[in-house]
Amino acid sequence: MRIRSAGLLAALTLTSLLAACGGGGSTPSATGAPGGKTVVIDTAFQLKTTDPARMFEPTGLLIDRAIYDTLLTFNGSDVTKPVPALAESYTAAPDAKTFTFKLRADAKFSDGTPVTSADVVFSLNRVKNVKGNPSFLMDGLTVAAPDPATVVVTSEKPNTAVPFILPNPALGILNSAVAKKNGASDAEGADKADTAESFLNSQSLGSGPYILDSYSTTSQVVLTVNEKYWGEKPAYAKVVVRNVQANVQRLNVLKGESQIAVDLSPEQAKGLDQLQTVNGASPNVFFVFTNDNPEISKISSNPKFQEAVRYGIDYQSLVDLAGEGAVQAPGVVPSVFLGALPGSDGVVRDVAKAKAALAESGLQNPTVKLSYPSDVQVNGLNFGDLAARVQANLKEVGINVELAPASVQAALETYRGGTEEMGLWQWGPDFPDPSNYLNFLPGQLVGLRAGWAEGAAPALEELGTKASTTVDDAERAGLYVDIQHSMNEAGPIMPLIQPAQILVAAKSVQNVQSNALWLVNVRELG
Amino acid sequence: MTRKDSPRAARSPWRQPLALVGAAFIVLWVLVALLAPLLAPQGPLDQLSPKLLEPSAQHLFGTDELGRDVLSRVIYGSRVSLPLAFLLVAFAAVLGCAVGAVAGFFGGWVDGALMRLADLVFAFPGIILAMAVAAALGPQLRNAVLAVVVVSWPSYARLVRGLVLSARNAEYVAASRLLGSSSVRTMLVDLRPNIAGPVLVMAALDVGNAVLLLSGLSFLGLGAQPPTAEWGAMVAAGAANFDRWWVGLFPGLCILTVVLAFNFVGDTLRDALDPRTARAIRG
Amino acid sequence: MTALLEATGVSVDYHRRGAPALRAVDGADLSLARGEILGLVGESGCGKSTLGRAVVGLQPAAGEIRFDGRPVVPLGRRRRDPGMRGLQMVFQDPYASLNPRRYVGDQVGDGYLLGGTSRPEALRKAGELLERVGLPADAARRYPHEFSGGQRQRIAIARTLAAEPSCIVADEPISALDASAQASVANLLVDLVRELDMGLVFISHDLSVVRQIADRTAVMYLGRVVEVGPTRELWSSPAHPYTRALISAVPRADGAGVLPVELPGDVPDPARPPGGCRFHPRCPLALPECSRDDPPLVALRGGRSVACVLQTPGEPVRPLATRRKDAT
Amino acid sequence: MGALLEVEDLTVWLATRRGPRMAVDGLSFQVDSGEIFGIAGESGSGKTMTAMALLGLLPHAARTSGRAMFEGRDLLAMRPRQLRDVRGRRIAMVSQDPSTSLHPMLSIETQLTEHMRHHLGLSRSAARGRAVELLDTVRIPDPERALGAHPAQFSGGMRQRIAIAVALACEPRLLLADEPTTALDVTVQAGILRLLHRLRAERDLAVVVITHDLGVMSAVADRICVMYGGRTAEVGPRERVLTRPRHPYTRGLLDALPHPEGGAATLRPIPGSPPSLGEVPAGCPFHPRCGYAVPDCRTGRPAPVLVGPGHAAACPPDPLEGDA
Amino acid sequence: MNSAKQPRGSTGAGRRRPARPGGPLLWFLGRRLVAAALLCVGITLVAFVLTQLVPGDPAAANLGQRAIGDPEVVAAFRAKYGLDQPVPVQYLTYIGNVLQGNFGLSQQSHRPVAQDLAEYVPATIELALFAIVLSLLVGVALGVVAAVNRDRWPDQVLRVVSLGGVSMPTFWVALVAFYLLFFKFGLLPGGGRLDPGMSPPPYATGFYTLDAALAGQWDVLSSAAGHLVLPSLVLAVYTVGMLMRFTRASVLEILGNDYVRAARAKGLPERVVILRHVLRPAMVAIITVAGVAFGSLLSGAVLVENIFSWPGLGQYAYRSAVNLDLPGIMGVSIVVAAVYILINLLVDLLYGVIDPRIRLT
Repeated sequence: MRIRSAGLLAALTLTSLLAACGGGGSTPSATGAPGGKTVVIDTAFQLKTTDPARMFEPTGLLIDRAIYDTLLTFNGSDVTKPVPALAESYTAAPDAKTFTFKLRADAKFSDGTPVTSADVVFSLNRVKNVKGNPSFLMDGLTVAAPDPATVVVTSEKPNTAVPFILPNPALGILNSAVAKKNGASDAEGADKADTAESFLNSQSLGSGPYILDSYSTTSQVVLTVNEKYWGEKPAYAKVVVRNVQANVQRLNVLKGESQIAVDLSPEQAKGLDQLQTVNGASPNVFFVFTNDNPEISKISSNPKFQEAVRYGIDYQSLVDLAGEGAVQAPGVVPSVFLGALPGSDGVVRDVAKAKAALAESGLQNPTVKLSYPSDVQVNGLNFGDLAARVQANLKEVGINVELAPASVQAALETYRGGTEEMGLWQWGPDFPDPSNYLNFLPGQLVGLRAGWAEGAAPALEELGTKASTTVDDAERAGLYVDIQHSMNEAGPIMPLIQPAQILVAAKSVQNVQSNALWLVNVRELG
Repeated sequence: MTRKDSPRAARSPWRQPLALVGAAFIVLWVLVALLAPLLAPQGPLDQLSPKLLEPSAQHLFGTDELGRDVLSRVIYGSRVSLPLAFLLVAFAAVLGCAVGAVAGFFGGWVDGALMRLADLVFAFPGIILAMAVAAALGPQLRNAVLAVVVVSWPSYARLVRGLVLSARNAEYVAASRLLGSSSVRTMLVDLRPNIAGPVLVMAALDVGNAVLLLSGLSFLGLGAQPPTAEWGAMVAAGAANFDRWWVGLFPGLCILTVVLAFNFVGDTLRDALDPRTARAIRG
Repeated sequence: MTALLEATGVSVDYHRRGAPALRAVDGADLSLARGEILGLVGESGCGKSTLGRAVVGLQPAAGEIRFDGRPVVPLGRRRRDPGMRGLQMVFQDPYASLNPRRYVGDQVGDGYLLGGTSRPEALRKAGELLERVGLPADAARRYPHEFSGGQRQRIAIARTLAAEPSCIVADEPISALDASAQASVANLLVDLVRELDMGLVFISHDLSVVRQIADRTAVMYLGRVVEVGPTRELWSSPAHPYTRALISAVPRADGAGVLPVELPGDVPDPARPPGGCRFHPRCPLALPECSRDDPPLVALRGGRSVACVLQTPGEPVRPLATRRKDAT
Repeated sequence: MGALLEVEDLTVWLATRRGPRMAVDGLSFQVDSGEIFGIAGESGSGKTMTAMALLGLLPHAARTSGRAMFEGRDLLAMRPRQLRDVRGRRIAMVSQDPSTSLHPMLSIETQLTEHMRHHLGLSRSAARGRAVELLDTVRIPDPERALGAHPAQFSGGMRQRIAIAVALACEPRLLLADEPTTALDVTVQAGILRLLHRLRAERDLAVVVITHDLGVMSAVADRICVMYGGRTAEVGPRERVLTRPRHPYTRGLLDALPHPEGGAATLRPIPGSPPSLGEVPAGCPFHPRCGYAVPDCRTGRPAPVLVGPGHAAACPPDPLEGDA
Repeated sequence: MNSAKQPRGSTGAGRRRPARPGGPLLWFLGRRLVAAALLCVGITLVAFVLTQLVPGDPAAANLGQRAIGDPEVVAAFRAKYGLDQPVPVQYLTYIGNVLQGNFGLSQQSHRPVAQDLAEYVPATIELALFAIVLSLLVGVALGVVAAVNRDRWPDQVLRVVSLGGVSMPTFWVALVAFYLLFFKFGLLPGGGRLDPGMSPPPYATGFYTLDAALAGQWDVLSSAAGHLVLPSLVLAVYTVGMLMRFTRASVLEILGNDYVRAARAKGLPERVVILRHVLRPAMVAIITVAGVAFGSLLSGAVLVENIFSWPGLGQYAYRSAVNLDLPGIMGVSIVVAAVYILINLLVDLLYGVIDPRIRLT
């Protein structure tokens, strides 16, 4: 009995070892599969769903970008200019409250039914009422469909950002008839009534060039080409998005197991000469704040202390740390957006000035606690590494920094509560418009987290209010420049760096462009 | 052959070369931990050099992604892993011994309840429970240690309970009881010396296991947080780029040598113990 | 004569999970006087060791056990009644009955220490005791494994002596020892009993030794005491067929080449004892009623007691026939 | 008549942590077909090692010298492979405790037939048939059913009978029985001794019985060898050795036994304890415990001398002359 | 330290398992089932209490930075996952649902936990089974070699090998093996369960090898089997060492038995003695350890699955833990406990197969 089963096991193992040898050699190339080429994209999954109304994670954005069309979109890496997609044109009213979109006539869903304004209204209202992660995109917006080819988006307040918000894949348009049949709802109370998520994770209802073939939140998502796509057929018949750790991505892409690696840090992307490296700027901005609320800390709220920190940080060394492609963040608005400061406007380290400021502050050998989330990485960067560097920088000025790492959950709690003495955080834009950065002003979302209460800088706040209602782009840009200059003079928030967003791809893949919103646009690959 | 040639007498652990190698390594590592500031060329957090230098005469183990000297970090890493491992094993052993002794001593429903509790912890793979604890309390080394204590006490409880139960019926205990010794006294006087050996062996083996588990948690990002110079976290950092092999290789070797050293000693001790008790100490 | 140790109707059940209880000792009676050696014999599994343990309180038992007129309470978690210190036990395996990791002197000294003597005094007296049982003076500072089996058994005896006992139950104290050591340990026990006027229950499967040293002998079979009597008489004229079978199975080292007599059959499973007289399935003299009636232990003349229908209460022992057909 | 087994100057060294130690020291004896030869002695006297040496089953790293001629071949010089063909086939063993010498997890059939099939090349059914006969021979009731059973289902006496059946399976010429009855009750022991006695007579089987129990010796052995400290103290016919012992050790052993006629006389132990491995004193190994020792005993190494017909004792002064 | 688990009742193996006369199997199974049910309830309770201790907020962990600022969204989230109920009610509801096979919705995958588990558990079990079979074959064989050659050079070498095996940090071995065997030398396929772009076989058991064989997709079978090799080898490094040590100890103990000497005295070839007379009783201890080793493989999987992009329970557990995904953590806990119970049951049944005394008495 025992001997026999051992033999069986041995046989099993043997066959699998044989299989291994057979399997070991096969490295599927970009051209193997019948019926077209396959592209394999490796990324460390941040994926909870592909249902647009609930999706707001990077991998979901990448995937939904391929499946769902939006009214407007961005091309390549340029996120400063919304371009037509399902809407062939749009007009914005001068008060920046009403936006009218003309739908194109030839757009069809993957089941062949045409895309109508009703689908758009349904999809956008659903995002709003499901109350999922992306529902804030629809804050203050209402959607109407005066006729089958027209959609009107109305904002409560003047909102210049609407054309920048609409390209978000979360606002992808889905086939409302099929969706409703499978439990989708766009009405009030959809947060309870809508049950379409699992359906939407098994099948896509978009009008994009790809349809969902298989889906898993941990292993891989496979997209196949949408035979009924209204536009130009994409170059790849099949897209495999695999969940792979960054370090393994590097080996896979080197080995030819995959064609695109999404999450490599600059350091990891070094020396990959046989591959193409696309060095895009990330829209993420790392910043340090010193709490301006004297109740939280007498030290960090001291303006002279803040100045000492501002000039004590060695921005260049942080950029070095972040690797090739990273730049100093001259202001809070990232370089890819309208109204960003030129690189030369960034704060330059001045140890003497910092020491002088510290002396002026009247603080002797101050010790402060720097909080940061220790268990997450953004663009391959560890908060801990940055914090350690900041600590070392400030030490030279005479400020003792105690590092207070915490899990992102715990840290978020104190961050949101505005109780951190100093914090090292990062802001990723919700949409590629500078108005998103008004959150950094006193009394606003991020400002409050830094203890920067309303009325702390009235002039600055006034600039902010003005910027939010200005429609003209040139004028807006000027206002944002002023705002950032002012923030770089004084205040508790110091932008540090803007890391690189790197794509590494096989040379066989054409037109790889890094996009701030969805990392890479699968449709464009050639 | 007379029974005088007891296995213990016949196979002294210190005659075994492996045990000697293991003991030497343990001593070495303890010395390294104690003398770290003297031995390390730099501080563990000093970012003094260009980053990612290959090993050279200047930096024997190269530098890492922040320009820190890997050798220095590896040396300071012993100050993180070793004391924590000792502390943790001590905690787990004390807790486990107490529970096991109580269970074995009282028997009945007390025993049943405590052993079911141990079963409960056993039913979780350690690392998953540790993960849950670390997740619940936040990823810090302190919490990781707590987590590991939570998962490792039951081994001791079972061992001690088993020893107490078998020793409780030993004739020498009966004899002692008949002389008027209270059961607490028999426990302390008669049973303690017999339990100490196996517990010590288990503890020796466990120090190695604790180092492994702690570094595993740190590797996952649930233990020591950057920039702490902790070996598991350093391996994780090194894993970011295989071309810079020195960043991850050396801390990995440190874990290996420490764990191996404790296993050499523990294993030899276990062999030297009476085989019947040796079986109860897992391995 | 007041008995030093008296056990009446002692029964011991072993409870096992999912199985009927096993009655290892079933209503056994024993009595022992000061200065007396009682041999308790029987085959393995007959319950003699269990009875011995029950008598000193190591095994909870039904029935009544009195030592010096006081009831013996089974040992629980609490410490033993100091009044019971006079009742001690010597165990079979001198390798298991000494703590391998404590000094011999400490273990022997425990008896004094627990009797309230100070530690140095206890250790000193322990040294004396060790010499008293024939061990070198330096034995106190050594571990048990440094001694031979016979020496260890002497240590174990010394340990009980430290409690100044008036009664010792010795459970197979010599069966793990070599022939020459057996004799010397048995002698030591006998000498101690005579000298200190103690009582001794000597449990053994070796009938010849019991015959040599015991004043009275009790024979057990399957949880019952089947015969008790003065050793010499019991040996020369056994009243129970089982006693006779035991005696005639003992080989003699007389060089005569006589094969001992075999008792056919096996000891039945104590969990399912046969009905009637428990010995009847193996008894060469069994009568029809033996499978039905369970004879009690009754007193015969001459200090003998037996549980067998072939004997009449109050009468002298009737010699047993060799075969069944002669039995009536 | 030529001896079946002729052991000459057998010496066994065992490996200890202090180096090799002599466990058997120049032992010589012979066993004829159909004879029961007893080896007696206390623990550590080397009697078990003698049997193990003959079977080539000594512990790892033990060494032997001397000769052990069996059926014209020297057992000690055989290669392991040849020895394996002798073991179980020509020489079989019964050991002390049947509850440990029978495999607890294998059926009686397997244990009874595996070596038959290996040595004799019997088919499964043929081996089974023989097994039934064997069980019948050793008086196991219902042998057919017993084959499917496991050792745990039998009593100690039954197990020893089965162990004997296993030993007899390949019709060996010589049976080494190492303390075959020590673990058994006297009533059962009597049965086993009778069985051995009968088998010897029926099969012309030579038996070497190793025991510390002189009573058992007296019951079954034709000749007895008394060992002490790895050497022969005395060897001779049963009746002579037990009634007219010529070696002080044999005498001491007999005196230590309870007197056959009972009586209140106390037992007479031999002072001291037997030497353990590697601690055998120089000279006559028994001299430290011997009441008759003379200074020569401490240095000289007495060789067995003939003291009667077939009766030799390793005690030249013959101090017991007067007593006997 | 989990490896350190002392096997249940491993002391003295067969001897310690008392005979259970009187309907032993039913008695045994009944007791086991009751214990198992209690254990499961206990596990859920522990997991539940643990997750309640969390200072963080599942909503914060699972909602975006922006969404968390929106009270309505947070309220919707809480309502959806029942977090707005009092804690005891949450627990009771949970238990009630579990009894109906409903493990709740995972907050991080937005799917029913049962569906997640159905996908991830087989992946890990397949891996662990592969590794344990490998470990048993290698570990037992080498352990026997070591025991038979006790204290001679093969034993010394194997001792170092086995101790080395149990001393290696699994994650480190995984990295090194992945780099060398996959990347550097290309001997074995890399991460994932299948070659990139290959579709999984139709779901029947969740074991890709088995499913592929059932569906007759031989290329998938070969790919799936190939992908199993590297991670299971890495996992086996530890368990081989563990099983080797235990096999050696156990075989040595058995070798000292009279019945082995008796078998040798029967003139049986050494091979038969070892395989039939020694290994069989030794297996009692070995399978106990194998059961424990299987548990340690589940732990090892947590460390290894990330590196090998293996979509298994380990990754799921990790993600659940860091996302404070209560239903996920509970689901994993229950599955792990169930596996533990099953393994123990299996081990006990195997005792019966190996040791007739357990069956008979």
